[in-house]
Amino acid sequence: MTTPTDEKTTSFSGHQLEETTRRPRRIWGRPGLVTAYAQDMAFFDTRAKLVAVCALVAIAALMPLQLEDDILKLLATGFVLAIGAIGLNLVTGYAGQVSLGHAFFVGVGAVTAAVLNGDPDGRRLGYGITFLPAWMLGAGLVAAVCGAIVAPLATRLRGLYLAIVTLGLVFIGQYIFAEWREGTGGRGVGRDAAVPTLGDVDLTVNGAYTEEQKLYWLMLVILVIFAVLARNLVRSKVGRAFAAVRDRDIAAGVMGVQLGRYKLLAFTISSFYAGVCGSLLYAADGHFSPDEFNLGMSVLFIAMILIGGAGTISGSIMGAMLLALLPRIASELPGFFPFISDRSTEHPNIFEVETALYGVLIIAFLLFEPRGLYGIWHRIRTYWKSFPFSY
Amino acid sequence: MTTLTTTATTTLVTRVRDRATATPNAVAMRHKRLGVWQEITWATYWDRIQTVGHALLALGIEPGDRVGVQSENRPEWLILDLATVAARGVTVGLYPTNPEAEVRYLLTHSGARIHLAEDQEQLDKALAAADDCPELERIVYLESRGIKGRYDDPRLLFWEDLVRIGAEHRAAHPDLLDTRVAAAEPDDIVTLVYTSGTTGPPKGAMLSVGNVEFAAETLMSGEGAVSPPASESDLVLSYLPLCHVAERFFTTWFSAFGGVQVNFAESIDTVPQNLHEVQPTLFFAVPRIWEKLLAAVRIKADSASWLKRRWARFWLARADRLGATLVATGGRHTASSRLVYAVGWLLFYRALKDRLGLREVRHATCGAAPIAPEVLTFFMGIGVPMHELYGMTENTAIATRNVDGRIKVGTVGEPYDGIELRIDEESGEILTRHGAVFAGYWRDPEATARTVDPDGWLHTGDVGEWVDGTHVRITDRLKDIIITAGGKNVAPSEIENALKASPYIKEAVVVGDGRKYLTGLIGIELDTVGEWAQQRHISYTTYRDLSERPEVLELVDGIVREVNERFSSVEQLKQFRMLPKELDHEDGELTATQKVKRSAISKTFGDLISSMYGGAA
Amino acid sequence: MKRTATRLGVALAVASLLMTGCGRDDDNGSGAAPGVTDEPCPEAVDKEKGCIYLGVLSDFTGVFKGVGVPFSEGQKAFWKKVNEDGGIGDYEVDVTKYAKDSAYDPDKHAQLFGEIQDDILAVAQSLGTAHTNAILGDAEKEDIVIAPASLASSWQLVDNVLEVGSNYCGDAMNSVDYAVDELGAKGVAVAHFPGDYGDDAAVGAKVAAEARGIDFTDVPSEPGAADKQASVVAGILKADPDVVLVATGPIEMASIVGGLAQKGFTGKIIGSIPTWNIALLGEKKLVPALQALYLQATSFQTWEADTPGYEAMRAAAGETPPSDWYALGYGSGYVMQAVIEKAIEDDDLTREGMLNAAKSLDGVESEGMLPEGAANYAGDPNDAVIRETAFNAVDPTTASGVKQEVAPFVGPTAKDHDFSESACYEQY
Amino acid sequence: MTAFLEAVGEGLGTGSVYALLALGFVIIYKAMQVISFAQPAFMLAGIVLVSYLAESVNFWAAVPIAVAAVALLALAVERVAIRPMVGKAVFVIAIITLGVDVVVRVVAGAFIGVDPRSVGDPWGQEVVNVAGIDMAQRNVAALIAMVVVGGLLFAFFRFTPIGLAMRASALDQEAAMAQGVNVGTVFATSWALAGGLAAVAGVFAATGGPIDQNIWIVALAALPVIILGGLDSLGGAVLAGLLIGVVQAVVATYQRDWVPSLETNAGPIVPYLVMMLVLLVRPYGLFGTKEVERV
Repeated sequence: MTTPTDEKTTSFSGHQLEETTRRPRRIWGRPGLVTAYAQDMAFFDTRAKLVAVCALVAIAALMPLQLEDDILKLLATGFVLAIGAIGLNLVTGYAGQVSLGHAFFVGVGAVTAAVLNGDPDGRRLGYGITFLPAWMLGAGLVAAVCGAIVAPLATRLRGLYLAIVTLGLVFIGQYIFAEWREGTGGRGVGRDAAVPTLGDVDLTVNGAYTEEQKLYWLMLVILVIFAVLARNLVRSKVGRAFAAVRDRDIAAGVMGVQLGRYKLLAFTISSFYAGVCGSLLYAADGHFSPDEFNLGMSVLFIAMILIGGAGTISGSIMGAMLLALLPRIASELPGFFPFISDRSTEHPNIFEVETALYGVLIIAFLLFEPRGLYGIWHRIRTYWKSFPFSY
Repeated sequence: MTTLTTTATTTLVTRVRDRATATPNAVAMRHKRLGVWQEITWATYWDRIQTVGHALLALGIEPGDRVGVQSENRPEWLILDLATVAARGVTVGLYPTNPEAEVRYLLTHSGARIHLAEDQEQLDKALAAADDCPELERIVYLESRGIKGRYDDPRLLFWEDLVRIGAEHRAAHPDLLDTRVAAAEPDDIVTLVYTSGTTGPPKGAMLSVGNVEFAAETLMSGEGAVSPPASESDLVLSYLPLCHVAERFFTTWFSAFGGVQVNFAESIDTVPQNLHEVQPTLFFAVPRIWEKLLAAVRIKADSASWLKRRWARFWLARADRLGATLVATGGRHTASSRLVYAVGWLLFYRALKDRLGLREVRHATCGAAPIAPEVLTFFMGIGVPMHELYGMTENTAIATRNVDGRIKVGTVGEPYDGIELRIDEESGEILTRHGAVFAGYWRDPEATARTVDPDGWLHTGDVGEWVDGTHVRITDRLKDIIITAGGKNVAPSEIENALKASPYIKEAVVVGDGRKYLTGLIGIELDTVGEWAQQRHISYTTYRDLSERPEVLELVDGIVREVNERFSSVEQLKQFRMLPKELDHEDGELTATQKVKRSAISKTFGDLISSMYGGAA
Repeated sequence: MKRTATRLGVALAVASLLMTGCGRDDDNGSGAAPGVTDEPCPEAVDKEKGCIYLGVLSDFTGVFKGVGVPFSEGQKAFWKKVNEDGGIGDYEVDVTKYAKDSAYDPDKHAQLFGEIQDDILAVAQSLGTAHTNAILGDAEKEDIVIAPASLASSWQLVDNVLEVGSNYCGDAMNSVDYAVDELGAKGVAVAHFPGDYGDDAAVGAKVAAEARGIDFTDVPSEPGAADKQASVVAGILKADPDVVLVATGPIEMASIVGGLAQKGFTGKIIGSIPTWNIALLGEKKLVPALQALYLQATSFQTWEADTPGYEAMRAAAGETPPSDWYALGYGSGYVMQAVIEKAIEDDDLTREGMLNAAKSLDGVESEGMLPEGAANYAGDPNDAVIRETAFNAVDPTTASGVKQEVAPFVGPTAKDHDFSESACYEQY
Repeated sequence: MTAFLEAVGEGLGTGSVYALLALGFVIIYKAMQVISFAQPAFMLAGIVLVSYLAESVNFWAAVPIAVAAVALLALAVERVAIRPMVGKAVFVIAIITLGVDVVVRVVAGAFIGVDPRSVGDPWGQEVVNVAGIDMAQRNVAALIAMVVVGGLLFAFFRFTPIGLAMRASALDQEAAMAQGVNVGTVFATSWALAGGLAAVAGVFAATGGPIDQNIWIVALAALPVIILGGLDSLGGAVLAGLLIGVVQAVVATYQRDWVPSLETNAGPIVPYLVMMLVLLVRPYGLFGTKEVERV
């Protein structure tokens, strides 16, 4: 164990040989010639990434002009799920704290948003706040507070113990949701979700653009914002502390990373993302019920980050998109496999196949591509990066 | 050549100073620390030179005093070097690989008063030798790890402390160094470059301010060594030992004279990685490096996935043809070859060169030892403009070089403009005479007299011949020429280089002086042969084990046969043996520049050699 | 790197060209109303006719799959018969293509409705009360008429919901009145699912209990077998009522009956219509208890009913296992058929036309499939509500496992209750 | 008092089911330090098998056949989906078992069909009077089954070579391997045992009334049980299972008296609340061994 100060004296970094005031310059055509730490940790460390991401976002923004509404809706749902998946990835993929309680925080977000946004004269509790950012962030904040309350218990536990305790959170949360009919509408009934409106425009009403198009754009914008925030977080000191805690928490503690503080932070931020995800998740359907926030949803989020790629923001998004599109993919299967029925009275039918496919996906990814979709992408990228060789 | 006056001599130092004034914020050098290439501007560079220069003054360095440096390439090397020149001292470079005995010899012989040892490893060597060096007063170290608090030798001085002394001195006597700089004269010795004698102890060649100035002017003007001349927009990677004259040229002097941005490799092991990152525009390498690069391409292409392998083979085959065309035209593309190359560049060569770190290279140079023509051809084929040049420490590396468009592979090119070069009719030895011929060997007038004749001709010791009346071809070192029992003169290096062109062969030593026929000692390249063996599921433990595998013997036998076919029967190897170990500087088998010491080899492996001539193994 | 950038640039250009060059297909087919096409149905009898698509949002895999599956089969049989008899006007009707499984999950229900809403003329089946409420807002916006597979007391308040039969609330009132009048009950307990369905029955029972001045105990239940019902049983026993109303699924009902029987309960247990499933007869140990204690409150007849409609249905069913849910699904078709016919008559086969047709409907000839006075949406909602309830008892000898025990009657509470103000469940 | 004791009796019955399930979890955990989330699916598979077999053969014959079949199924799952992952992060394996759970549950659930099913148990809702306390026969049967199975397990671990190997492997896997224990066999046996235990537990969870495919949720209650008992303690699993069962039943009985405002049955969350309370004091459960951390 070396002390960090020892390192400093080994060369002349103490003196003015390196200037820190000057902006690091990029040397054309030499992406490897990193002349500043900031450059190495930059959001887009290569030009290609910048171009690719911009192109991808541009294409995504143009999609509603081309795709049918039903697909747009799935994609929009995927975007929202991706926000939640990013949140879970922050605490589980980056900080290594396995949480099976994500559904609870998503639920807190959904309920909070619905309560804030709800009609004050309606059947359920509502405060009539229509300003979208207000109820969205409000939902995130309340979820974050819940996360912060839970964190101290979580920081005492590790691994599978933590997983089961967070699972307990889901059950307790469901109980509370079911009890609080005023806010949630109660089990098996639910209530109307927060309605996304911008100014006077209700995004759920067809106008010059359809509901699906408008929601798609809304969710895309919000996802981009939250993905950028998360990416910035993980390339900061906090992100490195998370990784240290994940890789070996005791070692991280010895090195001066305050374990409790960073675990708390991880849970809080993760819960915030979950809350935001929850506030938007039911915008398209306009309705949710507390039964939603169950173990299955937690597993769904875990599956997203594992299938997408643990410890990557882009993986979270890929995983969320895949799982959002899975029902649609499954519904196309009977066309290819005639033995799969689309009638629920026959077996095997697409409903069963869809669920089973989801399980099979989880197993297959973990068995064959433990790094998930991101791993596949990484391999493709490496293939070209290592061109004309293989390594 | 600019005017040289005694009142205001331009030296390396004044050139750095002028550049720091003109473009203070331009990048002078980069070194990689904690994964980031830290940049040092000309202003900082010059500032540090002044501070360290003041420190040298404070420590009492007088004109002509020697300052030793034993360190990997890094900014401090250059700073100390130029600070020494500023103080009118003499820099003595040591190879980081120099073992303790050689360090003792060099420090004693040069009489260095101050010595810079990079880290604990170098410091241990210096300290062990220090007591035998009465003139050695101070040992400065750069890396304090393992030293601070453990060593209490009063002569030790941490670099930071040296800088502090300098800063204090500078504050107290701001003009002292400038005065010293202004007093510089063309005859001032700038550096002692110890030639890595393949025979006998190293000799310290004295290079003067005038030598360096002349050499730099020659390189930088007209067709020079690189055309257009090296400039601020050029990048070089500094990775060969700085105490060698070639690297000193490409790093320190190119930087001072041309403003080239110097990038220091982290270590010799990371050169491929650093090369990839830096993508230098000018690249100098010794044949050994080029051979290694070639071997890496071959091996990696062969072990790539199926599609990539096919693709690489196809384009490498095209590259062979392109190379042949370029060799025939002297380095100029024909219309059809240009077209093929353009397509190939798009689909393969650009990526290949990028991986090698040679994508931006506009001028690649090979020197310091003979190289096999096929290596040059290969690199020309993939679009790396290769130029072989020739020079030596004693003429400050100024002799001949190939010029774009008039490249002749197999020759070292044409003499520079404005120098004299002739080949002795009788011995075939190459002689040069110009302003950069050195001032003599340090404390060895006898050897100086042997090398420079009264007319000023430098006897290079290399045997050469004219090709087409314009280009020079080096046959071999004069003293390496083998005269067989049959009385035939054979130049072993050509055979050796032909063998070493194979990616599997690292060392080849041809033996046969006074014998009936030629034989060879061959050392394999552990990386490539190891890979080769792995692919064939041949298990092995050590280098020696691998060398002695029958499959490997067969492989080498094949290469030897192939090479033999290219030579007349007297020049063919009749027998060969595998070297049982990797040759090593520390064991005295190689010089610091990785050249084989034939005498040491014939002594160490005498048994092996005699076994090839019917003796007992 | 430059190459990557170039490649992406090209890809982007191509993509944007594709997207702007050929816009998406914004209109829905041939210009007719959504869900109405000139193309024949996928399983058309007469390929010359167009097709009307009706959506089905049912439970095929959830708690009420025992209801949803036979209900849907009954519907299919009904429309098959209609199509074979020449369809409606120039159209045949399809209830298969847009049949979705909500698994008795209101959110999935809403989501599936969003998926099919652009492709259907009306919803032929929306199973569940909370579930139908979850899509009501969107359906009203689009004038989509819904036939619910739910008997909540709120439907008569909504124009675009085509309710049939008595509601849970009224059934519960009648049950309490029956218990008081015929069984002399002094106390009633209600075990019910949380949510609109269970609450509707609970409120009905509560209103009646208050009106009749007997003890009332509310015992919430939740989906799940014996382990989940243990506390329900404990709660009921503690209240010690003479009659227990149950508004759950069949499994829960069976567990409650079993649990109460085990503890020696001797009163009556009256379940809402969805509490019965013929599979409970397979529970041999339980059948005696069910026979002794259980009654099913309903306004519909059972499988063996002697009406022309039931006769036709039994013929259409063929080998299909008998189920009263099948009959209900079959019978509900009459209402939708009447609305479509009227819309065609008005020459307005659109969603608006359907809604107008529905609003003006004042009854339907169901050949004895539906209760008297069903499908009256024209008049005052309170008058149109069906208030009569019959009780079925378990009878393993019958096809659907139950047989009418008490003929339809209207109790005093239900008779006087004003159903036009708000739904019962909202008063929970 | 009678009501309380009856609740305890009820609780011992469900507690026995939890204990049987928890034993399966713990056996797998001891073998490979993984929580198998596939246990609910194996339980469901067992129930489905028995419900079908009971139609052709009788209940008593159906149970052993189903248990053996589910054990084989678990064996197959271990071989296909788990064995290749040995040595990977435990959490990853745990998630794989979640995937297995989903798949097996869908397939088993498909066989339940539309209408509720019954395992055809001989007890139904019959009660037996023990010292003035009415106890459901099925609860008594579950308790007896749990004691018998527990005893057999004890004997298995104590007196058979493979049992010994499993104990050795649980103590120190590498040392056991060095002594010639085939760890693969240990893994396989532990999965087969856990699968069989889940099937037995399922049978008793399904007695007393008709069931549908949602019965698997019962198995989730075993998760807080194993945490409470300590992940690696077989005895802890049994005790915690019974404890949770009893607490759950008592809460269900008295909840309306204690907190009348609560509408929803708090039974299902009681295990988690108890678990969290215990973990605050003992982070490794009541009987679990503290994990030794090496950096």
